[in-house]
Amino acid sequence: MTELIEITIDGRKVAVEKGTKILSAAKELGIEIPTLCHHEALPPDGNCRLCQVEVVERGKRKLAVSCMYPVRGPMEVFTNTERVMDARRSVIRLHLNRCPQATILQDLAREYGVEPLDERFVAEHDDLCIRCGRCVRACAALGNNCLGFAGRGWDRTIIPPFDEPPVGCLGCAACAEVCPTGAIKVREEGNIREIWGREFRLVRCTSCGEYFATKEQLEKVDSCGVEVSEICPHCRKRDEAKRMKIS
Amino acid sequence: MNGWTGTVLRINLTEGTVQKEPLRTDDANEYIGGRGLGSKYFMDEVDPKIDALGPGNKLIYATGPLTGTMGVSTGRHDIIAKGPLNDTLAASNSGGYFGPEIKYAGYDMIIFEGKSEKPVYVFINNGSVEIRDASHLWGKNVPDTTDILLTETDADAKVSCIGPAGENLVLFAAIINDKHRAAGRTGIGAVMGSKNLKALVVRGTGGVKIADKAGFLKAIQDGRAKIFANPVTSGGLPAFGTNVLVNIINEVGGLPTHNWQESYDPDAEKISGETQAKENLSHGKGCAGCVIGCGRVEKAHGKFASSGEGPEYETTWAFGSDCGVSDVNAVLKANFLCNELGLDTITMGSTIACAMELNQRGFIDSTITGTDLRFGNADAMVEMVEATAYRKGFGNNLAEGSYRLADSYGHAELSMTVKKQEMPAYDPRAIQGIGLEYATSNRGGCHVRGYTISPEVLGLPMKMDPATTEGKPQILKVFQDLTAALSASGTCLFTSFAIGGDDIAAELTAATGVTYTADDFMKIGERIYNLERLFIMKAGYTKVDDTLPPRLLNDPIHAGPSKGTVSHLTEMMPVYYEERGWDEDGIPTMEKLEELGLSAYAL
Amino acid sequence: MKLNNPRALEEYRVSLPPKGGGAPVRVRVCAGTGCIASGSQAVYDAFVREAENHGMTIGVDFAADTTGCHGFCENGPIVQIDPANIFYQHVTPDDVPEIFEKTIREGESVERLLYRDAATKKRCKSEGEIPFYTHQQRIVLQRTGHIDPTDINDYIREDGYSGLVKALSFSPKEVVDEVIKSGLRGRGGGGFPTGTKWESARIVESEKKYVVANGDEGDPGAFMNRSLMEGDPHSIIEGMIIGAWAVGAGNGYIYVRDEYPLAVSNLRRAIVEAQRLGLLGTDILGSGFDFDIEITRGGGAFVCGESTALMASIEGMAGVPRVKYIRSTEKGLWDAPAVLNNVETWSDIPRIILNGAAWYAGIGTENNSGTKVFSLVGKIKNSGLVEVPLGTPLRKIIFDIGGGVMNNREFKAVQSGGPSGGCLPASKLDTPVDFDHLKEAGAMMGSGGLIIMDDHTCMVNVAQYFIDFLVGECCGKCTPCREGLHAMQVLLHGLTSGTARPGDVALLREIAESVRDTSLCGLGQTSANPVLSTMKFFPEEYEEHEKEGFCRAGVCSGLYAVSIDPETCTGCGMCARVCPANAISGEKKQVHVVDHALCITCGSCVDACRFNAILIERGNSND
Amino acid sequence: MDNARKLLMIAPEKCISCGTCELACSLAHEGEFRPSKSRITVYRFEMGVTIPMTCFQCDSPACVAACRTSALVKNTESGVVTINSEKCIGCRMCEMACPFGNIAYNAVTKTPMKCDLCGGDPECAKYCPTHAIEYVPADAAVSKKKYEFSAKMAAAIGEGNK
Repeated sequence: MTELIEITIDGRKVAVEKGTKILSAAKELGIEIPTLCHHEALPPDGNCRLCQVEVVERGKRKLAVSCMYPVRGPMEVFTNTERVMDARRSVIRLHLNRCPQATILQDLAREYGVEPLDERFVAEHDDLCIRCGRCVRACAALGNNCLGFAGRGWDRTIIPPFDEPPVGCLGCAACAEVCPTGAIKVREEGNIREIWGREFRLVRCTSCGEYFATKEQLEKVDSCGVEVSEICPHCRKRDEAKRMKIS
Repeated sequence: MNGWTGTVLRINLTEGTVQKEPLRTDDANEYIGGRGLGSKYFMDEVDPKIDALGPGNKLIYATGPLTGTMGVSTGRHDIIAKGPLNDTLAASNSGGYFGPEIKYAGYDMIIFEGKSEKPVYVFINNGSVEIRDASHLWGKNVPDTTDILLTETDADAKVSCIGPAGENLVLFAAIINDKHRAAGRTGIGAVMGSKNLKALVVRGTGGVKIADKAGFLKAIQDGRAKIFANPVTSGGLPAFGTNVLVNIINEVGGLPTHNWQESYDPDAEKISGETQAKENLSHGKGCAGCVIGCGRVEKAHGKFASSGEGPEYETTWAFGSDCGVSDVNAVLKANFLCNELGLDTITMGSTIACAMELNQRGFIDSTITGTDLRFGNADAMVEMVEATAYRKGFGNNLAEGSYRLADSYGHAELSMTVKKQEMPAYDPRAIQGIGLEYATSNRGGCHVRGYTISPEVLGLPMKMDPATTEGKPQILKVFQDLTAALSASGTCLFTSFAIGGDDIAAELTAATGVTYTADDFMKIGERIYNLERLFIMKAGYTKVDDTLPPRLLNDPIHAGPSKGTVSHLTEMMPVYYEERGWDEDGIPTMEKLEELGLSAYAL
Repeated sequence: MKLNNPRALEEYRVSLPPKGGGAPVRVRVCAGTGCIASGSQAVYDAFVREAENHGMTIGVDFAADTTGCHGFCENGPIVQIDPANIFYQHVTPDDVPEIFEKTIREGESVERLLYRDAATKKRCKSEGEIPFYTHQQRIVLQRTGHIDPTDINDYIREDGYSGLVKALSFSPKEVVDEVIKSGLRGRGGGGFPTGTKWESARIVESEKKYVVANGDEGDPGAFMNRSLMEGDPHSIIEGMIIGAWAVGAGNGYIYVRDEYPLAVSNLRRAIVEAQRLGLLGTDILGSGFDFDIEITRGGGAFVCGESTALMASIEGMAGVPRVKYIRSTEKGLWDAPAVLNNVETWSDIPRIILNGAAWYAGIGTENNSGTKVFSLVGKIKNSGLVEVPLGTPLRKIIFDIGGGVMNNREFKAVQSGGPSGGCLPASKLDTPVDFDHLKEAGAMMGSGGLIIMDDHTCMVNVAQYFIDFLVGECCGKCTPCREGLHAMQVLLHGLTSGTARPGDVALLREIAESVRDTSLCGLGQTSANPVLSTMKFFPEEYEEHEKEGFCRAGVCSGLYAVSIDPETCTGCGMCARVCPANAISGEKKQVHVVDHALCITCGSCVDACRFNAILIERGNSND
Repeated sequence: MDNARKLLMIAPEKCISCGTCELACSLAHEGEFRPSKSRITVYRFEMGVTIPMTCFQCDSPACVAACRTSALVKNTESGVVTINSEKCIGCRMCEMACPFGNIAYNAVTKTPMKCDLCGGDPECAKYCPTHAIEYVPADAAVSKKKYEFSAKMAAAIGEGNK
C-alpha cells in the first residue's frame, strides 16, 4: 500500500500518493497549472520554469516548479499568488523573447498580460524552439535517441548527432507531435517525408496505394515483436471487415 | 456553429469558379435548411420563369441542421431546382449517406450555377473543391460512374450522380446518390445533365456540432422511444419496407390499376411487400442515422435476375398494378434499371401505363412504339425503361412524361398527372384527402408534400375516414406544413408516423441552440409552403391548375372496396384555400404573407 | 605493502626516515602552479645542480623538495631553506649560487631575496615574520608548501591518516556526531552543515552509497581548491575515507576541473599510494571496511561545479543541472545516496576527527567554526591564498594580509563568492567574513574568491564582465538563466556603450530578479547577483550610465571626458607617452593638457598616471 | 470478478448500415457527430452487407506491445485496452502495429483513437436501433459466437452432402 498524504492546494484538500508531483495533485483538483516542457509520457525536466507554484513546507515558503516537486509530507501549495503570477509572467516574457512567433506563447502572454521585450532582445524572429527538449525526451522514450542538445547557454540548440540527417530516426515525427510550439517541421510530399534534414521514402499501401508510413517505422514495430504488413491501417480495417463479411 | 456548419459553397460551372460564403443565419433561423432554406435561396436568386434546362437554372444541394446528427432518422438532403417536367420548384428529397457527408465536409448547402462547357464532376474533399473532367464518365450508368469515382477520388467518399437519363435530358431523370437513393421527382436529373454536371463527389472528415448535448440526447431518446413503440415505424416498415402498403391500399380499394382505370388489383398479393420479403428481400437497410430501416436490398430472379435496392411502394405500384404487371421480378428489374439509369420510378411507370392505355385505346400501336405495349407485358415495360433513358425509339416519346405523351396524341386526359407530374399510388376517389394533396401540391402530383394516407388509412396520428372530405383540408394543411419543416430539418418523412413537430422542434433547439417551439416549427413549414406556392404562381400556374385528372372527378370507381366513388375535390378546395389564408384564386393574401414575412414575394 | 591494522600504520610512521632523509640542509621549492609559472622548476634544478657542484650527495648531505603552493603567489618562485627557516621570494636560478654561498654555507640570508614589509620597511627572514602569513591561521593549508604532495610518506610523517585510524575506532554515528559537533559547514560556498548532510545520507538504507569531492573550481581568479589538490591530496582522500565510513559508502569520486592537470596527477598518484598501503581498497586497515576512489575529470564547463550537473557528469551524461527536490543524500548518483562536499571540506575532516570537534568549534565564530581559504586577487598588493578563521573582518584580510590596494589607490569594492557572488563597498569592510554575515551584507562566501577593486573600476562594467562570463558558461537548460542572462547582457552592453534607453536599469533589475527567482539550479539563481549587488551598492553608477551616459570610473569608453588636474600634474609625461591618440601634450615638468577632439577615452592615461592627476568628467570627449 | 468482463457483440446480419454507432461514438469521444473520428466504423458492402468494425480488445494486443510510453495498457481486470492519451507522444507505433486497423492517431487532438468501451457503457450498443451491437458478458458472447459458428459449419456440411 502506498502512503497517502493530504496536502492543501489553493485552500482545497487532496490526498495523494507519496511522491506525486504537485502538478498531478493539482490536476486531481481540476487546478490547471500552465507548463510547456512537461509531458505526461516523458520524464519531467523542469526546464521551462512556467509551472511555478508557491510551496509552504516545514515553515518555509518558496517557489517551486510543480512538475518536479514531490509530495513527501504535509504541505500547502498556492498556484495563483502574486508571486507565482510574477514568476510566470517573467518566464513567459523570456520565452516570448526567444520565440515571438510561437502562438502558444502569444496566447499565454495575452492570458497573463505580458508585454514582450523590445526588438533588441530577439535573436531570430522565426525561431520557434523553446529548448524544452520534449522532442529529445520523446525520441529517447522510443529508444532512438536521435536528438540531443548542442551548444550551451544562449546558443543551446537541439540537433541530431553531428547535426546531420539522423541515422536512427524512424521518421515517426513523434518529436514534432510533442513539440509545444510546432518548431519541428515535417514535410510530406508524395512518397517523401522529410524531417531533421532526412528524407524518408514512404511505404505504399499495397491495397489502396496511399503512402502511409516509413520503412523504419514498420521495422520498429516489427522489432516490438509485432508482425506488420504493408497495408495501411485504413485498408487493414476494411480488409478485416471484408474477411468478417465472408466468414 | 451548431447544427449548421455555417458555410455555403457556390460553384459556378460556366466560370469554373468556387466560392465559400457564410450561411445567412437569419434566413437559416426562419427556413431551417434543406427544402426550406434551399427554396429561399433559390427564390431570391432565380427568376421563376427561367428555362429549367437553361444555364439560368440553379441546382442546390441542401442539408438541414439535423442532417448528419444522431437526430431521429435525420440523414436526408434535398435538391432544389426548377423541375423541367413541370416548371415547379422541386425540392427533391433523398436519403442514403450523401447528405451527412456534405455536412462533414463543412457545408450546409452547395449551389451549382451556370453550365459547364464539357462534362465535369465536382470533387469536394473537405475544404478543397475541384471541378474535374468527366468525359470518361459520360454515358456511364450510376453504379459504374460511382465505382469509378470512388476509385479515382477516395474510397470513403460519397457520390451523387446522374445516369444516361439525366445526360439525355429525360424530363423525369433523377439524381442518384449512394448508387440506390434517388432525388427523383420533377426531373432534376435533367437539370444536372443540362449543366454537363455528371456527379458530385464529397468526402468530409469533419463533424457536426450541437449546442446542447444533454438536451439533444434527451430529445432523440424521447423521439426514438415513440418510433420504437409505433407499429408502422417499428413493425411494418422495417419488416416490409413501404411495400407494406400494397395490400393495405388495395384493401381500401385505392390501388390504381391499369393507368387508374381500376382501383383494385386482384394480383396485388403477387407484388406485395409480404411476397417480396419472402421471395426477394436480402437485407433491410437504413439511411444515415436511421432508426426505422425501411430500405430494401432485394434480388430479382428468373429472366429478370438482378439486384439492387428498393423498390418503394410507389415504384412497385407504378411498374406493377399501374402497368398491370404481376411479375414481381419484372417490377424489381424495372426499378433497379431506373436507379442505374437515373430515372424517377413513379413517372416512368406511370408514363408506360399511360402509353399502355393509349395503346389499349388504339391511339398508338406497335408500329409507333416498336413493341407490344399491352397492359401486363412485363418485357415491354422493362424494355421501355432502358429505351426512355437513352431516348431510343418510342422511348424518346416516353422521356417527355405522360402529359406531353398523351397530349401529343390529343388525349391529355389520359395522363394521370397534376400540373404535368404523375400522381402516385393512392386513388383520391377512395382516399379523399390525398386528392386535395395532389391538386395543391406545389410540385404537382405528389404524395410526400402532405401524406394524408397516414390519418386516412394508417390511423396516424388519428384515424380519419378516407371516404369523407370532412377535416381533410385542415389535416392536409397540417401535414403539408409539417412535412415542409421536417424536410427542412433533414428529418425523414417517415418519422412523422410516430413523432410530431414538437419532437423535431426539441431536437432542432438542442442541436442549433436556437429555440424552436412546435408552433414555430409549424409556422416555418407554412412559410416554406407559401414561398413555394408563390414561386409556382410566378412561374405561371393558377387556381385552374389546382385540380385532378377528369377521370378522378367524373368516373366512379368500377369495382373493388371503393366501388362507385369519385373525388370530391371541388368541395374541399375553397375550404383549403381559406384554411391556408389564400384568396379564392388560390393566391396567398397579403395578411398571410405579412404574417409569414413573405410580403416581399407577393405576386 | 599493505597496512593491515592501525598499529601497522603507526609502526610504519615511526619507521619512516626523517624528512629529507635526515639531510642537514633542506630546500623546499614551491611547485604550485603559480610558482611553476614563474619558473620554480628551473630554480629547483639549479639547486640540485649547485649541490652537486658543491660535491654534496642528494638525500644525504642535501635535500631538495618540491612542495605544494605556499600561498604567496604574488612573490614566487618561493624557496624555503631548513633548518634555518629562511623564506626567499622571487628566486631565479641565477640567485642559487649566491644562496649556496651565503645561506647554505655561511648561514646568512640574502637580503634582497627576503620579503620587505611595506609598512615597517623591514626585511622578513622567515615566513613567521611576514604579515601575509602572521595574520593567517593555516589548518587546511598547513601542509601545503611544507610537504611533497607526491610522497605519501611526507603526509604520513605529519600525522597523515591518524584521523582515519581514530575514525575507524568510532562507530559511523559517532563520526557523524563529531562532525556535527565541530560545526563544520560546506566550504564549497553553500555553508550547509556537513555533519547534518552526512547524517541524512547515513540513515538512508541503500545498497550503494557514494561520497564525492567537488574539485571543479571554476570561478575566475579562484585557485584555493587547486592548491589544495595539488599540494595536499592525501588530506582530501583521508577525509573522504572517513566520510565514507561514516555514511556507509563504498565508492568515492573526486571530480577535478579538467584544466588542473597537476591536481589530477598528484591526486592520482596519491590514490595509487594509498591503495598500495591498504588505506584505500578492501578491508582498510583491517577494519573490514571497503572503499575506493576514482577521479573524474571535469566536463570543462563552469556549470559542472553545480552539484546536480556534477553528478550527471560523473554518470556520463552531459553536465547539465537537474531539478532536485529530493536531496542527493537520498537520491544522488545513479539515484543512490551521495554525499558531495568541496575538497576543502573533505580536507578539514581528518583534523577535526584527530583533534576533536571541540578544538575545531573553538576556531572561528559561533555557527561559523573553523577556517576558510580565500584566494585574494584583483587590485591587491599581496595576491595569493590566505586562510583565516571565519569571522575575520574583510578589512583585515584585504589590508593586513593583502597589504591593501595596489598602487595605493582608493578601495572601491570587493567581489566575494565568484561570478555569482556579490560586490561589497567600502562601507562593508568591517563585515566579518563568514557564511551568514556575507550573505547579510549582500554577497556570499562562495568557494572563497575575493577580488579587490579600486576606484578606477566601473561597477556596471564589472557586472557586465561577470554576466559576459556567465552567458558563456550558462548551460542553457532552463529558460530564465538562458534567456535572462542574454537579456541582461544586452542591457549591460547598452549601458556601458551609451546606447541605453530610458528604463533600462529598471528593466535590468526586473529581469535580474526574475532570473534569481525562477532559475533551475543554484548557479542560475545566483547568476544575477553581479547585477543585483552592484545595483544595490552602486545605484548611482547605473543611473549615470543610463540617464547621462556617464561612467564616473573612466572605464566605459565614450562615457566620460578626461582632463588633467593642474594642481597634481607633475608633468612627468607618462600620460602623453601612453596615449595612443596623441591627444595629450605638454612640456616636460609642465602641466599637460588633453585635446578632447583627439581623445578616444581609452583610459590608458588614467591607468598610467601615478599621481591621480587625470580627472574623470562628464561630457563625451567626442562632443 | 468474472462477470465484470463484458464485450461488444456485433451481429452484422442485424445491422441496417445506418451508422448510428459511429454517430454515438463520435459524440461521446469527440463531442460532435463525426464518423471519421469514430472508434467504430461501419463498412457497407454490396447487397446491404454491413460490418461494424471496432477494437477487439485483443488478449495480447499488438498496440500495447508497440507502445513505448505505456499510453496503451491492457487492463487485466476488465480486459479493455485503455488509452492514457496524456502519455501518448504521437509516434503512431500503435497504428502501425494493429493488424486490424482498429486504432488511429488523431494528430489534432494528439490522441490515439480506439474503442474504450466508453468506460463500461458503450454508446454504440446503447443507440444501435436494431441491437446489432450488444454489450454482453464475455461468457455469453463467447458461447453465442461458438454456437453460431457451429451452426454455420453444420449448414455448410449439410449443403456439401446434398
